[in-house]
Amino acid sequence: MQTEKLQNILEAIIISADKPLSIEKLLTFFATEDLVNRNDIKLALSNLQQFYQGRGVQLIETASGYRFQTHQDYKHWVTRHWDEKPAKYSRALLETLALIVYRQPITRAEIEDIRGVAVSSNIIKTLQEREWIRIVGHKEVPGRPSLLGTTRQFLDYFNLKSLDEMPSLSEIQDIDKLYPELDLNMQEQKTTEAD
Amino acid sequence: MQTEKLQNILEAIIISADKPLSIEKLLTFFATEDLVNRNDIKLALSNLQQFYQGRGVQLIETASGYRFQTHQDYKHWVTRHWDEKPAKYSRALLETLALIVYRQPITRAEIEDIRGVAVSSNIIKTLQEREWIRIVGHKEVPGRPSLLGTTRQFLDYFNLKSLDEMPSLSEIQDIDKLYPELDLNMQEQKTTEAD
Amino acid sequence: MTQQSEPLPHQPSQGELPFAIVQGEAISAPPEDLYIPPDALEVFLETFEGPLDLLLYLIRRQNLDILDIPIAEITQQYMDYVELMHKVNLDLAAEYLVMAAMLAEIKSRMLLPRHEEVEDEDDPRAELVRRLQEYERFKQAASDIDEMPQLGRDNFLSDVEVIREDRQKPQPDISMQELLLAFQDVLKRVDMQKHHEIEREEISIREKMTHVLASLDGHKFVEFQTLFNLKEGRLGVVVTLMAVLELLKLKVIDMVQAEAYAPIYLKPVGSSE
Repeated sequence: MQTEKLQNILEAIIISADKPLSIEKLLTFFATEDLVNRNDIKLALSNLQQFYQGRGVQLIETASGYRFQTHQDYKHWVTRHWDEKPAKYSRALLETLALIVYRQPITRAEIEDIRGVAVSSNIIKTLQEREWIRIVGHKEVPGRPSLLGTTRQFLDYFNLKSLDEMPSLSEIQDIDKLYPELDLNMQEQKTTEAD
Repeated sequence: MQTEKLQNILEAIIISADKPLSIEKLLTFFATEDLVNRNDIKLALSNLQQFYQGRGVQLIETASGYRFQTHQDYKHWVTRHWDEKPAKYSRALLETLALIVYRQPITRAEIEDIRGVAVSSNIIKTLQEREWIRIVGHKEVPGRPSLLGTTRQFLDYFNLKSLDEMPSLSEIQDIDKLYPELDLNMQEQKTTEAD
Repeated sequence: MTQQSEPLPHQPSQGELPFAIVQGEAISAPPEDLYIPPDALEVFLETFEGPLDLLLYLIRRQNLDILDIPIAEITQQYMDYVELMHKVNLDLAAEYLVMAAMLAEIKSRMLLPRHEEVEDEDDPRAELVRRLQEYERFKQAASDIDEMPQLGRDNFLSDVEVIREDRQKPQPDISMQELLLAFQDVLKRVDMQKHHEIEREEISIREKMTHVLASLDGHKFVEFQTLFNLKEGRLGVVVTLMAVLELLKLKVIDMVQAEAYAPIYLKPVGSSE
């Protein structure tokens, strides 16, 4: 099949899909007489990705495959489709998620140990309902507590192909970055810069 | 606003919209300080249309506004989304249908409000094509959204004479008793089934 | 915002720096004359995710080296804050008190005379430092994760019109059980947010609402009485009436009557005259 035609077909297929499509999955859209192989698809996808560079939409590859999505630079305008702003996650939830991401498989007690406070069951439940985490096994200690790990959906949500793409755990940080909500530029206060 | 930026924003807005958007409607996405007027939008849209000339998707203008659609030249391949679908509806579709059954007449926004996530226009379309739901009226609020209700065909499919024969809420909550043979090991099934 | 009737009686020892700007208000570890709006104080104290977080803040605030914590001073400050939380009746998690005890213990051990050859690991602060450092890394990781672009918040899926071939596609089957399970799931989720009452009677009213709306569709006016089917019996008539009333309440239909005792007509709201 002609390169340009293949690109257009893939563009039409992926843009009308409601989930990411892997190369294997994309192959099933073609019949033998279409004469399309994995490499053709790979090449066409990479051309398409280049083509959409710097535009309002992007073709990205996540853990489950390729999908089109709007570029984050324009979220300010795109979110006006909906009356409500997406919910902000609490720090407790994010810290719990961070521990599961970087220390998986991990038990709830281990999370509590590092954070120094109890983890509410609502946080675990919310993360499970979002399908970002799941129980991956049980620890062979008394009570056989669940071991928690992240899912492929988590990677898909955060535009990641694999956990390797997560930023590495940082070294010790300065305080302004750690407590942005407190506006701690203590000596000279910027008076009205907070939103 | 810079032409290219405006084009990207419009591209992102329209491609993530579930319905055609008129120029008036598109104008509402911009604030005064964005310095965008009708003519800027018209020009940007016409550039975008040109840009998508000869590609897998095109930006078309319908009676109610601008919408991206897959190019008909590639419908043969795009249609395989539906061939390929396992003979199973997504969770999202079932939940949407259930809400229409029990809360009719109901608008799409109300369904989204209860489910807490957006309902894709394809779900509504699939249910309409199946002739299980239909538009029964319009709610007199801004935008005059459609009110959805179930049809005769829906009742026929489930061999019901009327919706009265649907189980009541309390019966649903005791679903295990209602269908003892089910042995609700639905958890595993739920996780493998893509949405 | 309610003004506290008396100044907070307790003064933390380090008063020279404002400890935060909360909702635009400077909160100092309070000077004599400052009245702290209790709400603002609560916001401030609630920003801590636990004792480690609070300790870390106290250390970082003074640019202290985490490896060389002046334990007596930090313990004092920590206790001040815990007391402050207690004063404003903030639900004080037990963990804060456990930490207080731990700090007190470290402090007392540090007061004991030490031998020259004592190694670093024997520093009673070592375990605390290790935990603080470990916690700090994940605190940072959490804010890094929050900044990563996320689907549904920063990026959105494409939703385009699909031109497809007009061929018969296989229609999935669904069972009543599946439908009910899906509904049960929605209900479970809704239960957590708000309570929705869905009664047995209501579904027949809702179905009737759909019927009434459908029979008004395309008509300018429909006479009220024609909506009732006497074959449905007394209950059917009542249900129809309730459906009409519900639709009126929702402002989906209008009811008009030219004069008293004249026939009553219904029409969809907004339909052209």
